Amino acid sequence: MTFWKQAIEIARVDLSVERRTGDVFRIVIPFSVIALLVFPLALGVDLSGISLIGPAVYWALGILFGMQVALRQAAADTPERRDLYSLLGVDPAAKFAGRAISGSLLTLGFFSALLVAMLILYNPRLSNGWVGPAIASTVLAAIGLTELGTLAGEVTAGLRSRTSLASLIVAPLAIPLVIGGSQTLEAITRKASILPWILLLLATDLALAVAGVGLARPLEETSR
Amino acid sequence: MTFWKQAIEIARVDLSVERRTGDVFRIVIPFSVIALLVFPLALGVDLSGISLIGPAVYWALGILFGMQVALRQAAADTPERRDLYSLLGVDPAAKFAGRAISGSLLTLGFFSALLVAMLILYNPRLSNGWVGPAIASTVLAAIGLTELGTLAGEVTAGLRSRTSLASLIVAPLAIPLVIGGSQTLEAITRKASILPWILLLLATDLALAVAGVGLARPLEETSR
Amino acid sequence: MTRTRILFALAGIAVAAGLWLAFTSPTDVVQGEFSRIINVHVPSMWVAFMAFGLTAASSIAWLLRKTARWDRLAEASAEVGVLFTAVGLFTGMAWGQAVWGRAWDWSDVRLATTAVMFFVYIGYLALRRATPDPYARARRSAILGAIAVIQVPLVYFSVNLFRTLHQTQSIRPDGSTMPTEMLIAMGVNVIAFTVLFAALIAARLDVAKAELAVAPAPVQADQGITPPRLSEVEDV
Amino acid sequence: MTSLASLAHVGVTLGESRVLNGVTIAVSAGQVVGVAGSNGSGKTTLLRVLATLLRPRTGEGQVLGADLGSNDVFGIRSQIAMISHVPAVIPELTLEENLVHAARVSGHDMDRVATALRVVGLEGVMGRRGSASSFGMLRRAEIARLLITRPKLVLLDEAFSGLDSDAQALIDALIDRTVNAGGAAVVVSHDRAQLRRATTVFALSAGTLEEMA
Amino acid sequence: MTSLASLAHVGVTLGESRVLNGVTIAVSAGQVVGVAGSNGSGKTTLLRVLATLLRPRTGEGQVLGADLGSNDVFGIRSQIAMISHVPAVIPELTLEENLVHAARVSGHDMDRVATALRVVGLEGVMGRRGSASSFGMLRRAEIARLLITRPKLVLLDEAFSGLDSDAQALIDALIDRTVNAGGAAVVVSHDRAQLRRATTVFALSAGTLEEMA
Ligand code: HEM
Ligand SMILES: Nc1ncnc2c1ncn2[C@@H]1O[C@H](COP(=O)(O)OP(=O)(O)OP(=O)(O)O)[C@@H](O)[C@H]1O
Ligand SMILES: Nc1ncnc2c1ncn2[C@@H]1O[C@H](COP(=O)(O)OP(=O)(O)OP(=O)(O)O)[C@@H](O)[C@H]1O
Ligand SMILES: [Mg+2]
Ligand SMILES: [Mg+2]
Repeated sequence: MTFWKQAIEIARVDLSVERRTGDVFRIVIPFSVIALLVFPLALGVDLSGISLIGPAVYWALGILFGMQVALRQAAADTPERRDLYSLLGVDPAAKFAGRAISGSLLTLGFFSALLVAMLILYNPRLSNGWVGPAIASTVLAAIGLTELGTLAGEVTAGLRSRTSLASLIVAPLAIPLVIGGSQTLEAITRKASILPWILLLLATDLALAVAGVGLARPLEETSR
Repeated sequence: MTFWKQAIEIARVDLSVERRTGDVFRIVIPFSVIALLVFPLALGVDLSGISLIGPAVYWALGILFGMQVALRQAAADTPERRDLYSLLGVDPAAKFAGRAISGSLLTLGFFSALLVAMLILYNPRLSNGWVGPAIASTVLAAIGLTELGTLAGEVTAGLRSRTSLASLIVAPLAIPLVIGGSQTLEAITRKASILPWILLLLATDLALAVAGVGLARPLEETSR
Repeated sequence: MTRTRILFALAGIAVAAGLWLAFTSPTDVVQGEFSRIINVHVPSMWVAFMAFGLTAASSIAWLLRKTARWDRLAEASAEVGVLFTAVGLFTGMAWGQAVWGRAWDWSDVRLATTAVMFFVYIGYLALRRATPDPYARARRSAILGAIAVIQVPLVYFSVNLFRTLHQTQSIRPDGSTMPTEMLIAMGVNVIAFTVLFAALIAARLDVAKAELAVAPAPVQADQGITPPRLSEVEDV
Repeated sequence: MTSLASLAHVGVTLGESRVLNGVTIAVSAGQVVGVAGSNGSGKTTLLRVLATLLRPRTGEGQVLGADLGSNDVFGIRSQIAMISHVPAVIPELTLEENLVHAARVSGHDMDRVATALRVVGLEGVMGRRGSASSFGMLRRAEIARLLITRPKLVLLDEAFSGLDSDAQALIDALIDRTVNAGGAAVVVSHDRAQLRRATTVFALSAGTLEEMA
Repeated sequence: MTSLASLAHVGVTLGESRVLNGVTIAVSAGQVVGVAGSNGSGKTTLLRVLATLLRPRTGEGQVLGADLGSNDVFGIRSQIAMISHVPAVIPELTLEENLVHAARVSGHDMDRVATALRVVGLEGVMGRRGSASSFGMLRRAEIARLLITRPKLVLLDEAFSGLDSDAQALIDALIDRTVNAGGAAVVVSHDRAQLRRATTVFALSAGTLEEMA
């Protein structure tokens, strides 16, 4: 049970640190909401299709900006702190799990803010019963995105070009998440089954979790 | 003339740090292509309007880049480095100018790559004579977005220890930039005058420059 | 060196045979002469898949063994894989232009996922360039190499997941949907491309070894650090 | 005497510089090993190898029974502690929260936190954030962390620096306690006086260790 | 003797803690002022006030002719230099590039960089990145920076720490040169021996300064 104890303790501390600095709240959310505004503006007011593309824009921006939330966490991991955790006997896999937990919660917070903004700005026509699937797919996508961000952050730890390189690595690997997320809402509209998409998200999350936990030890050494 | 000497030296060092990492060519360009790929995937299979949303996606990604500038600023400007610059007699306003110059050049590089990729991948329907205005509005918007990012970064770094919502106010300043940028292309399509939009961009750039230079000293002090 | 030459000679013979079959085998009824592109398009993609699989396998081997050979193999394989992906993309786009009337189509997930796979491995190569220390580079890229391979099944199964323009697999456990002659031509080409792949890898490994030989020898870290020269303080 | 750590012909290369070049050393229980050497000679690197944070490129070694090349190191790391040039403290957390975090994550009793804070003289300011603490306060907080986790192998990289003369006695107390409990300490310092507790003193130069008189 | 810096009844509050509480001090040309005090007593804070990086909440002061409350401080800052607990170096740049950058930005002759690197003994490793340098190498690079910019008021916050015994002489040389050129130095240290050059030594405690015997 040390594993979960360590993971939860790390997640707890990460969240309390973020609560005190608040970059997600101060920078990522406002900028992403502005990005949401761009579409109606650039498409021209007369375009009636604005309410149609709402969900798609939500997913695209959510993934691109949400990535930054996960990557920020990785950036806070200075070499001194990595050494400290190692010598405190923290299992790298537990650290990965803890990071994934706290990052997922933050990313979820970000997605919620974005979702509300999207609903207000785009007033999309959604079929009945969209709430459950939307929440489920958002949660799963947030988890996957965070896992990816944490992994990419570790791989690029200590590199100067870190943020951009990590973005480059995360963005393509995030494609299954985008597909799964956006197709879930699509499927409801078309009254098709959402199961395959939810399963795709779930499978991606699990694969990333396995990769993260399995590769945690070699990853831990990458920055050295 | 010390002002410009300092500003240019700071820009030079910023750029040489970036150049070493090979960011723009090896990383940012592939990233922009992938980001462009994310949108169509999120939009799903049916949307035929891909060529319509090209410009909107273009501007949304521009904002993303501006935000990255902000986050990077906030992270790279450690207290030690701020003190160092102060005691080297660097005028805070010159520092802002230098950061804005290097950032604008990077953002412009990003926008150029993005524009080319967008044109190839999205094949948007553009009216004749779009090139000049597109370049003009891109340059102006790139400058504005970078100024904004730099300002947001300074405000966040400066006010980190305080609980302040000041940085939340910065992001909305992107709205005039985005309106100006997207409406310039709109205007050509409608064969309307692009002048008001170019002027809007110019005015915003100037206002941000004045704010950045004027607020540099007080901001520099609040960080302590 | 000789190994590389022999492999290239074999690849030359095999590719020549493949091309001959490609131009003599019967064509598709609907697509006409254009269907011959299949003999380059499909083997390229399959070899690319194999290359990325090999990158993943050697990455894992590096993580287990930490010997530089596996790292060099992973790199060589990724580079060659990117090359073949490019060939596959290019032939696909040419084919699309001929039979669909356009080179690229957004509504097709196979196309998008293939492009993404291409960029994932561009990212892998970028990560390698960004890391100067050889050991750190090996470790970092091994991890990415092991993760990035999930892109391969995504590309492969994308046709089944979505309604696409692009063809679904024509070779399946339950039998093939292609005429036998076409199948034979393609089979020979797959073999030829595989031999070519092996030859390219061998050549890339030779280059890597040559680079290693000219790499500067490390210098003792504290060699350039001297006691201060106090007498010269006034000269500054 | 049981051997707690030993390196045999260890070489370390970072980037293009060869930092350690055939280092052989043995640290047994109860020993205090001093290491001296000029700037950039590789003292910090040596400590990082002993801390299992850096794997030797050549040569062999074992620390607390774990082979340095193997994955066993993950199991014994919690019994090693290092104080580095720059204190490792999470700046957004208070000093107390930092110690509680360290105790929780390493599975130690949280009751020790209050006592440790009192011992290092930070009881009255334990609510101050890391970012609002002076350098010496952070150093003391690190010592408190070592008192809580009771490592077997203590690695001190100029740990005296930044501590006022009263607080420097804490380092001696820490060393004593570790040694008495059957552990060992490796102490790096430029000041011979601070190496006075050392049972053996080595000088590091050109990547190799040599015993000093 | 011209006064280079003077504080009168200066008080500083950071967060909820009153750090300085009526500090009065005068530093004149040619003087070396030593400051001692226990951890957390406010020595670093005092140096930051003298560096014009922190404005006093109460009281008055002037440094190099600029009133601490006014905007004149921006004009005289380039004549002040401080060495802090943690070396300030841009990690992505090489040691040489760091110094060139500092020289350029402060309008000094770039020719001095090579000489300064030679003086501090880093000529052979000037191409090494900040991130690939040892703590003491960064300290030496900082001293080189001060040699290049020739400040009138030098503030040293435990600047000896991390330097090997040869390099510690650099600090003395730096102080001598500053003083001989009509400047002054304020030296903070926990080690009385390192304050030997001080013409006056103050002890800081409970937020006030007191001259020591
Ligand atoms: C840029 C455009 C294209 C891309 C990126 C692309 C990508 C791929 C990939 C990755 C594969 C290998 C996966 C597999 O074997 O299932 C493949 C196979 C194949 N492609 Fe394409 N392709 C493109 C255009 C086309 C076009 C225009 C055609 C023909 C109309 C075509 C016909 C085929 C066929 C028949 C296979 C073999 C499927 C099988 O037998 O399993 N492709 N393509
Ligand atoms: N931002 C802040 N908020 C609250 N208190 C602070 C802040 N910054 C510093 N302090 C407090 O001010 C006091 C003086 O700090 P300072 O760094 O000046 O001490 P110092 O004398 O240099 O100590 P040391 O010998 O440890 O370096 C400390 O008690 C510290 O906790
Ligand atoms: N990543 C790296 N790349 C290249 N060289 C490096 C790297 N890291 C450290 N070095 C070099 O290794 C040598 C040893 O560094 P180390 O920090 O161990 O020295 P040290 O003995 O602790 O010195 P100090 O007394 O200054 O603390 C230095 O010369 C340094 O420049
Ligand atoms: Mg050291
Ligand atoms: Mg201090």
